[in-house]
Amino acid sequence: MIAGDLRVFLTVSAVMFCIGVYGILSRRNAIGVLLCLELMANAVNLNLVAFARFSTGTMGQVFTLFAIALTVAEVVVGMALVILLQRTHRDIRLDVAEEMRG
Amino acid sequence: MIGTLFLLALLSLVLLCSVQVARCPDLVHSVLWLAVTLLSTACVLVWLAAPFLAGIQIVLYTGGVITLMLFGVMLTHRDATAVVPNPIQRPAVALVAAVTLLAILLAAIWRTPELAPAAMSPQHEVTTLQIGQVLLAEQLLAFEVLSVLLLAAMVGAIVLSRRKDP
Amino acid sequence: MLEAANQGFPILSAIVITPLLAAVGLLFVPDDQRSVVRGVSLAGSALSALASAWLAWRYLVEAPQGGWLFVEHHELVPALGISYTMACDGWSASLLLLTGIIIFAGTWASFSLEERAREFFIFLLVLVAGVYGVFVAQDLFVFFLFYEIAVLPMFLLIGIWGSSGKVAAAGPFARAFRMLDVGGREYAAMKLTLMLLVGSALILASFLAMALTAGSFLMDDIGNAALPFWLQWFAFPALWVGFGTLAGLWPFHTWSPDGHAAAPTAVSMLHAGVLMKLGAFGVMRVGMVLLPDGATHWAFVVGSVACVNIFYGAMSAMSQQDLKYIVAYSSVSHMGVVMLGAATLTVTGWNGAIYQMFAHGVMTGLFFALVGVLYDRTHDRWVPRMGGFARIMPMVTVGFVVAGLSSLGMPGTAGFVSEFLVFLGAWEVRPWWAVIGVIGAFVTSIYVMKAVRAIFFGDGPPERFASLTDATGTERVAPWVLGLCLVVFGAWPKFLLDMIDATTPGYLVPIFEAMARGAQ
Amino acid sequence: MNAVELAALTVLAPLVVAVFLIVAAPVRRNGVLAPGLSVLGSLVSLVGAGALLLRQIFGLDPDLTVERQWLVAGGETVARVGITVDGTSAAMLAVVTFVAAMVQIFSLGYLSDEPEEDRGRYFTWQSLFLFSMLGLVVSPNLLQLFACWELVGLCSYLLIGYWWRKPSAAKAAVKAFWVTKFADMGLLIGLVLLYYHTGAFEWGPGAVEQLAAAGSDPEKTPWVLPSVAVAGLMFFAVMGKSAQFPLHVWLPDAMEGPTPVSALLHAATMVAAGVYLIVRAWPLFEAAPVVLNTMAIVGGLTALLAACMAIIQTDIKRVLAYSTASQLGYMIAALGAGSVLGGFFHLTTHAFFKALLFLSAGSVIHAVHTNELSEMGGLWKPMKLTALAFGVGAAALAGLPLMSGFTSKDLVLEGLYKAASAPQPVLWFPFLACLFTVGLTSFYMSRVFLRAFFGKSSRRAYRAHEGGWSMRVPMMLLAVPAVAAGWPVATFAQTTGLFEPHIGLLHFTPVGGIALGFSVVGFAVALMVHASGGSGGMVSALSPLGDLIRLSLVDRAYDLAYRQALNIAAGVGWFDRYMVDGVVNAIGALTLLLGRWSRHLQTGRVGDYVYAVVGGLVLLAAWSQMISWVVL
Repeated sequence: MIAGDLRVFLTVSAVMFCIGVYGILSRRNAIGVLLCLELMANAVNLNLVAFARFSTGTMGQVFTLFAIALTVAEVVVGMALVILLQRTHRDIRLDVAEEMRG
Repeated sequence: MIGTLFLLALLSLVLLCSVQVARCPDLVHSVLWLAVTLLSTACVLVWLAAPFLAGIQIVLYTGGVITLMLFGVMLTHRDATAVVPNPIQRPAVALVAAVTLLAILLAAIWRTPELAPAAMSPQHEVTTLQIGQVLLAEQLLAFEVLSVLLLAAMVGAIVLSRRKDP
Repeated sequence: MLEAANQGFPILSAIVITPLLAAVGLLFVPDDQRSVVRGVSLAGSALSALASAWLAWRYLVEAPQGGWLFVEHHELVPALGISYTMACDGWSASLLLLTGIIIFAGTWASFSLEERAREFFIFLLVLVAGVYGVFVAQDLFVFFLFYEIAVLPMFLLIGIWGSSGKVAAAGPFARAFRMLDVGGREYAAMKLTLMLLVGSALILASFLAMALTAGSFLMDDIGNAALPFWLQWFAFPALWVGFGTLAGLWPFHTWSPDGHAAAPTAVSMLHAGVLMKLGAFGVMRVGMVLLPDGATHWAFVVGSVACVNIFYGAMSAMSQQDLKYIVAYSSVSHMGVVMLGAATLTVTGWNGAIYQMFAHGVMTGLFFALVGVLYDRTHDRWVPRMGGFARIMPMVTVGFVVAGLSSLGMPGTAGFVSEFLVFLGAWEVRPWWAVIGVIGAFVTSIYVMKAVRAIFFGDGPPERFASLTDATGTERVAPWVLGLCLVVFGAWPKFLLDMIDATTPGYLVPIFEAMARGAQ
Repeated sequence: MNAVELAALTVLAPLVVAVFLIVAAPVRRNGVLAPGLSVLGSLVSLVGAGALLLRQIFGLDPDLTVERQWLVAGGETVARVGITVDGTSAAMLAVVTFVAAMVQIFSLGYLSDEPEEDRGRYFTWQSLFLFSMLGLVVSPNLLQLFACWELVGLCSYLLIGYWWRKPSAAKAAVKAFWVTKFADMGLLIGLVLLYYHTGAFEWGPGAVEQLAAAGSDPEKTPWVLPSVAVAGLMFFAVMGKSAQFPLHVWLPDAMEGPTPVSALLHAATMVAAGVYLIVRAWPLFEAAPVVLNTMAIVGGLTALLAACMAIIQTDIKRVLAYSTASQLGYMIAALGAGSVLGGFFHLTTHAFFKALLFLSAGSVIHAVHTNELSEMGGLWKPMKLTALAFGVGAAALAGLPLMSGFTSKDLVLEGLYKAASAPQPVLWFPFLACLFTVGLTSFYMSRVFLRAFFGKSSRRAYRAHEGGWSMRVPMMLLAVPAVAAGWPVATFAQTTGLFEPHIGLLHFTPVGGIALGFSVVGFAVALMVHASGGSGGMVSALSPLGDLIRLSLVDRAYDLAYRQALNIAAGVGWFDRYMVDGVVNAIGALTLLLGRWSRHLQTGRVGDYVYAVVGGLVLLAAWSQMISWVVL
């Protein structure tokens, strides 16, 4: 049975995560990267809930809740950064912002 | 049986939409595909007996995050043409990296005997009441810390995105 | 030792805290009120100095046969055997006295400081608190804590208030010299701190190995634990090099000339006068007493390297033209005498080593105080450009000669007592150690008298220095105090030597046992 | 007051004065108070020492030693300080304090033109010197003697450098310090060796026995007998302090100091400290015959060479300096021959007449403002007293009968002759050298006397006149013992415990007669040379010989050694700066380079970091897989 197999959910989560990785690697637009980051976060959440379903206790879901809240915070700060980038560089392509280079 | 098929369809939808998010040339479309991904993930969460989390997912992500993203796109592309470009660079290399990663993950998932159905089977369901009790009793500190973090993120976002010092 | 814990007033903690309190007090003094800044720092250093003098006196009265006094014991982390344990023996008492004298004189010597005086004194007082702490801490954890407190402020003190010299890039490593800006004060501060930190890493590793094997950080417990020989075999050289780096051990001494030359007056006084002693004290108190098997096994190497230190340091000093470098290299040479005394593992040698710590501390403090006065006026450290200064600076001349005499071991100064004791001890073990020591003292007489002649005697002074003045007002305090100490403790060493000698034989017991074990 | 209290008063009075003058700067800068206090201190010492000597002569005091613990180790005494009073120290105390008092009074007049501050400094050091010297004399053990030995060396340095503005004076001071310090290494090592074998710094028969026992101990297998090593090392220090060849080079240069300093330190007392050391530690030396023979030979050689050098000097003080070295050679040779009485008695008489000679030379220099003999002449008329004093001193030095020098020199020569015919054939050389030197001594002293006080008056002589009472009185007082100190030789011998039965009043032996013959010949030659128009031609004829001895052999060797030492030091300094420190800096530079290179890893592109994460994950997976392979 597929529905009773944890590995199915984990697989879907892993694929989604890797799609996110692909997106981050290939996107140049900062918002695009942010979107793919969301994809990865979502994959992680799915992963967590799946594990929670297949084990006892409430902590799995509570933890996911925290993770979602964190993701939201991350998006907020990320978007602020994107807007800052737009303001300082007139461009939100990430390879333009290279001040961090050593 | 129908349930299984429905689940399969749902999971396929999640993956397909994810692919669209990653490869769609128009940024606005990407955002919308993400919305669909998140919604369908919420459905999977329901399937995984986490209705409360599904609700949170819909309200926060699909409601809040997507709106925020769209705002972001609008704010950064004020010369609103039809298509917001979302160019792609070196897709082949990125694909190789992603596939390698996937291979490792899949190998880890499918070759670990502890994850097989024999060892892992669905346990009892968790009610929203239980979540609430855990949040406000055992994990109160973490809960409060998280609220402080959210506040900090908010303040940080405001500080970062405001105009130069008056 | 712990039986007597926590009886009466915790004088040792008070001595450590006094400078810290003064430093905290300075935080609340406005920067522009220089006289208040000076007053507070002087109060802090003078109080702690007085307390340490009182302590030394009490020790002589109450423990003429040795033993521990003023024990304080409070558990910190019982699970790991870490405690706040302070106690005072004859060695601690004499070295506390030294620290008190030097910081008292050093505070007076830095009264002419104009730039950011408040911050300077804060760092100085924090540093001194660390030094006091190291000498009385009986728990390796706390010991290390104080050690780092004593070492680290140096970076800021030299980096901010120091002076730069010039070193030509030459030799096979010329490129490295150009790259690092050798001779600059930032360079000196960085080099000093980094080299000492590498030493600290070795010390920490050995401390952990010792304490975890013994199950306690308390020095007494570690001493009683009879650590396995292989551990001692590794830990002793690590401690020797680690502490030795601070004690100017050859070839890890090169931070010393640059650091002391770049440092401001009071910092040079403290660093060469007291901090280098922390290193030697650590080698003896922790390395040798707690690791007797390792110490007896490595004693020959320690003593031979000490001989290299003595002779090499003296020859290097002879070749220098920069006044501060001469004094700094002489410190390297004299710390060699301390290490030589330590390596003898005899009562006379150890008495001499501790006495030499005291004598050299006061002597080099005096040297740097006078060099400070000289530099303050001339803004020049290059000896060949000087000459005939005795005419304009008689007081500096006399002080310099007194310090020089002590450094070359003139009877009647403290340097003679210590060097002589060390030679007596060294001859018992290996006569050629003593011979090299004596030759080193002769070479010292050459470079000291050469410098005295070049700076103070002869025609002169040169035109541009002719209108300079002698040490005035507050600048006279440090030379007087230190010079008197040199002569008093040289003419009548009994006071200090009795105190040291009360403690030394007890510390040598495990060493003699280890020797007996090694002979079998 | 018992003897030790009296001795303590004697020793400590100058110390109190010195410390007070050092601390109380205003008093020191006072031109009346400072010299006054200093003279007062030395007079107190003189009275104390005189009383001590009288009590010793009349046997009122037993030999007494009081000591206090000074250094400890393990609760046991390592070293003591104290005071010992016996005939030897009492006699030496009296000599030192008397000469010192005379010299200090003389200095009042001699230095009256100096600035007050400099004079204060001078008298402070004089007092300090007197204390050190007296402390040396009363030492009950070798360590205290060594300490005071070093202190008198320090005072010598300070006083030679009195005119430190003159580069030559500064150089001479440092040279004296270095040479004596070099020699003192011997004494220091000897002390350590002595302590190692005997556990104390005593010089008595007990120590000798222990040294002998250590020498026969097969386990210790010394490559030199400990007794020989100790005595030899100590003698090395004596060579430095008492200016024996080849460590005599500092003494002539030391004449850069004021003349009273030369009189007190570099003629009468300090340079004699070496001789006194041998007298005191005689048991240690007696046990090492090899060292004794070496001493005799070195002494004889020094006596001869220094006398040769004295002949060709044109500077009056340098003549006297070389003469001092020569006379010290006599003492050392006598001691080497085993004649303690001869050496010690010659020390005593020499102190008086050489101090007198220097003071009268100082009087001359004060009057004519030059040291050069060629610019003197005809001073008899304006300075009759000085001329007489110098004449008495010269006669004593030359060993004319009834003069103090005659008796003591006779004792020395007799001792040498006896030892040589004992038979110890090696000692014929010092005996003959010393005998011949008598003639040379007589010659050069007569030359100086005639050259300075008779003959054609120089330009400077017309303005010359005697100094004030403070300069005349000491000369007169010193002239008394310079003549008469030789008479009570029997009393001296008895007091110091060196009595030999054949010594009677006015000692005279055949050897003394021969020596007198040499002396007369020397005087006659000098008279002839003087009559034939001065000694200038002879000096220039002999000076190449002097150059050969002085420059080529000794001074040049020292200069070379010093320069070589500086070169080696420069090499060590270079090595330290550019090799040892170079390695440190190279490590630093390497770290910098590494940082510069590795910072290129920080591209600032997000993608690169994600690739790094993926790569890391791959590595991790590979590693964990490997682990599982190993485990399974």
